[in-house]
Amino acid sequence: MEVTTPVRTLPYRKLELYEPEGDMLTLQLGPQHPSTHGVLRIKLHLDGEKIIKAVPYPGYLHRGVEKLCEQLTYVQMIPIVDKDDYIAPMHNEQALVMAFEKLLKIEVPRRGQWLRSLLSELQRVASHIFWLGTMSLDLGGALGGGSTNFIYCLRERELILDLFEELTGSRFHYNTHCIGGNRHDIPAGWAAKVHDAVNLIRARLPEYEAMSCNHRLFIERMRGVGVLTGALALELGITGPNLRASGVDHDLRRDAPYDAYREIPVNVQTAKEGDCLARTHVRLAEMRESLRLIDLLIDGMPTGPINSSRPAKQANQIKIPSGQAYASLESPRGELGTFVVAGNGEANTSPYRLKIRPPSLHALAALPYLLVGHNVSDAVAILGSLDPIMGEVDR
Amino acid sequence: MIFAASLAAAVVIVVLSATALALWYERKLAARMQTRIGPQFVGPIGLFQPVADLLKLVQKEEIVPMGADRVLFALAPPLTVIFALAAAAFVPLWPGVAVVRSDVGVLLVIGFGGLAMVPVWMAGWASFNKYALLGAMRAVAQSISYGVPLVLAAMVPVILAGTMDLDGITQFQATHHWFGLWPIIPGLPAFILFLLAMLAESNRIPFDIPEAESELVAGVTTEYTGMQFGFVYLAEYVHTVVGAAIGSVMFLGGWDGPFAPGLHWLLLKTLCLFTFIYWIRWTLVRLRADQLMTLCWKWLVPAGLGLVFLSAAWNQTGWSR
Amino acid sequence: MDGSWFGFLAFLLVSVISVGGLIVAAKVLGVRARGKSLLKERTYECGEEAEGPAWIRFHPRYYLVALFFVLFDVEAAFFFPWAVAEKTLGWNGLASIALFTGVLLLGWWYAVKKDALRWQ
Amino acid sequence: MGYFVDTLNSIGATVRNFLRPPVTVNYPAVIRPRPERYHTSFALLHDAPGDELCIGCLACERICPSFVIEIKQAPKRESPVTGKKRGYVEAFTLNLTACIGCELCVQVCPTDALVMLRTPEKPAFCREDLILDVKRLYANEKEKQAAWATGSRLIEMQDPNVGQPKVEKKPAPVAAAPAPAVTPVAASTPAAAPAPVAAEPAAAASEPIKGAS
Repeated sequence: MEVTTPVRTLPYRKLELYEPEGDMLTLQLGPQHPSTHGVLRIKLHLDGEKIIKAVPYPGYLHRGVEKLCEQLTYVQMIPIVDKDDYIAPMHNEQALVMAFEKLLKIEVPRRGQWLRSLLSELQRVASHIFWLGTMSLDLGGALGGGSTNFIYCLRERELILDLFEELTGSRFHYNTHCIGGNRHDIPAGWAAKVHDAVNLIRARLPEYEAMSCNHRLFIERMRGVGVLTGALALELGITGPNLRASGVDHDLRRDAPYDAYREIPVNVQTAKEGDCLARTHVRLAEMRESLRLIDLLIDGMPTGPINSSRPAKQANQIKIPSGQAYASLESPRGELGTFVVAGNGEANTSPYRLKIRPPSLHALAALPYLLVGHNVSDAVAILGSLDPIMGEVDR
Repeated sequence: MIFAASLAAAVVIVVLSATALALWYERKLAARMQTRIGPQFVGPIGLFQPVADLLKLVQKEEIVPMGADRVLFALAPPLTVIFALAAAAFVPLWPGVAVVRSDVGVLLVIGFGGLAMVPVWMAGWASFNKYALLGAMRAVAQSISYGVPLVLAAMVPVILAGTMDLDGITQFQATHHWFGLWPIIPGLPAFILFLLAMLAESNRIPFDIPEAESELVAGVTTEYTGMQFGFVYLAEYVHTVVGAAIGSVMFLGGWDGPFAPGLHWLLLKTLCLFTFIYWIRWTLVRLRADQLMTLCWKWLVPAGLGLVFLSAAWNQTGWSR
Repeated sequence: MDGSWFGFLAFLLVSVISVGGLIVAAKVLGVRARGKSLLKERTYECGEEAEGPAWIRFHPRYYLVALFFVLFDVEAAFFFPWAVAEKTLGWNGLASIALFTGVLLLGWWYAVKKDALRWQ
Repeated sequence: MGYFVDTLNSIGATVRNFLRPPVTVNYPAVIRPRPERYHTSFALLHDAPGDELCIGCLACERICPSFVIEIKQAPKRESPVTGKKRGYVEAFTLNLTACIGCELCVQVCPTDALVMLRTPEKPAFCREDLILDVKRLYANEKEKQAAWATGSRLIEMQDPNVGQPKVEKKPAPVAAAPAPAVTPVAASTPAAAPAPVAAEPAAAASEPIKGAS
């Protein structure tokens, strides 16, 4: 790598060469920054500490998953997309599989549907609790109260990952959804463990709230910061808790029900203010709602098969002739959709084009609107409260 | 003379080793708060972890970023340690004994505490780094702002005891009451104010915005490597330890205590204050820069002035004798 | 110079020696790269090329805070002699210092109302 | 004032956690018990009479999403045990550096030859250590403990025709769990045999989960 002119020769030492914008500071927040949640670069134009312009530059984590999926067969794709939203891999798999099922007109058996919803809700709790931890970390620092709350939250997230590990054998690359249902059935004694974990998390939630959003310091940092209006959120295509915190009552689990949500009604949590505090409250309320749903789902789990089609024995087993479909679900970050154009060449074993609609990308689009006028500390809080996952943004 | 010199040497060595121990202690404390174990492999229960850290830091390469002001850059970190240490010279260790007994001890302690801000600004400016500069600007603003409530809080014991000699203040407390306990109205609030201002002066959460690592990467220490970084880090801990000692001298009676007054009481009180400060540190989130300034100028400064007048009025009433 | 200030000199000397010892140790024990690397010496800007210099002009509002500090520090300098002698000065001294503080607080109140002390 | 009350609340939360036992598992010294479906590395198995199970059908190579498996087929020859002609592998290379642990290769294996291991992973000192050739795969069979999943078990668990009478097709594969020989953590890992309920999805499905309506 070539290094450009040494900084010493820049003309800033001569007073008459100062530019009129000399007291403006251009600060790169990221990609190598402790609180950009991955590798996001935000170019901030600062006047003192006040942000007068902010431009986010995603793309540092681009791995070409969509293009890669055009080369892979339908069976192979499912474990690959796990890495998109690396905080909630379950939803990635499910969104992909749902699009394929829509094209193939496969109906998932009832037990499979309930299992999917159960996994989805568990993952939602894990994701939100992880978010609470990182939010505290952003506000409180790695050497402070933030990290204490972070470790408490991660400790409880581990419980859910342990459950997933017991069900699927791995903590991250679950690969538990397949076209037509699930790959892994519930092992013996798992339901009781789910109940234990849910009860423990429910009992400990007040502690995290005392450490974070019930504390006046935390509230002062969050209230009135980064106000996202409902109109702007709708215009930018923001979904999920970010949208619901802005007063728009929209949740795919209720408005376009899929899986077990057709049978179990979901209480959608909303807030009006649209600031960082409202987003926090919505997420915490959603966590409580998810814990309630998990109890319902595990108690009412129907019997029967978990899969409606033949399990994969070869790579090119599933062939989708042609056609296109879009399927979406409510991931912890919003509407996670997959648009698939099937029919690639003769074999029909891989799609012609696959597009994943990541909710985080749309949330990032709000940054230039939200950051202006706040200072650098608020930038971190706003970015954290939007809960973007860079793996999903850049894919 | 020989006694004074050896006492001085002993105090420096004790403060530095106490700081090293405090590093271990804080890590263990934080680990238990977070239901972890903490350092455990270096020495018995990880006791030699600070030594290992020091050895690691000493071995690192020292990098000076291009464009930096080399002289200031190299000078700043050692100066932070020396200034932070200097305040320890005025702490009365046991009745009548300190490295320096000065009639204006309170003023000198506060002065040296405030002086520690200068090398921080030097470091931030010399690094030629935007994060370091922003951190240094915040540090200076915070330090000079919180200097005012610190002075006002320190004035309360001065008024109550009628002397600026730290040992005189302690002796007054030994013969009357500890100021943290009685008179409770100017005493305890002044103690809390002093603690808050001291937290801010030594950059501890919730006032650690100068090196808010989630915002400004590492603040003024962004460009520092190896032992240079170690010095800034060390200085913060020295500052906290010495600050806790001075707080216990001015408000909690220093070496005074039941049974046998002496150095052990001072150490015990310092340890308690230190634990409290670090418990706060590992519990709270940090404030924002503007909230910090608002808190200082709008609330703490008037409160400090009020406390000063309350203590003066207390002196004039009959209960003070 | 009396004995106690000799103690302070010794104190400073010992602290300079211990800090200097660490510096020397770092110079002796520290690793050094063989060649000079421009990449390594680049200022940290989150992995991106820095845009514009870090040494900028400051907005005048920063000086407001500094000025206020000077104001209140001078006030503190006046306070301390009074504080030491407070017991003997009595109510009279208290009244005069209150008058002084009252004038100061008037200015403080004006500044707060004008939002001059808001950090941006 | 509210700040002080809230801070006291927070301190209450930290004190409560201070009094809880640490959750840290001191990793190299203590290894937490892994669930039976846990899987990391790979092994190739022999059947009961001692013949290699892998027939070199290339199914796993074809399905691997990250293309970490490379197989070189050997010419068909007669099995020393049964005397029938069947395929063998000459080289079987598995590159663990890129493996994502999706378990698809195990699922598609028609002879249940390829299994994953339940023995907790050990980091390697060089990349060569992470490339498993056929010799190391067969060595893993003897040294390590196999995971629960085999091809037929995974297929059976996903079978859409649960509850219908099934035709017994072939004899059950060899128990995929030789005794752990050198694992130092035997104390913390439960017995190798998988729990019967979990292994039989039909059973799991027909007897309702606790508390089912």
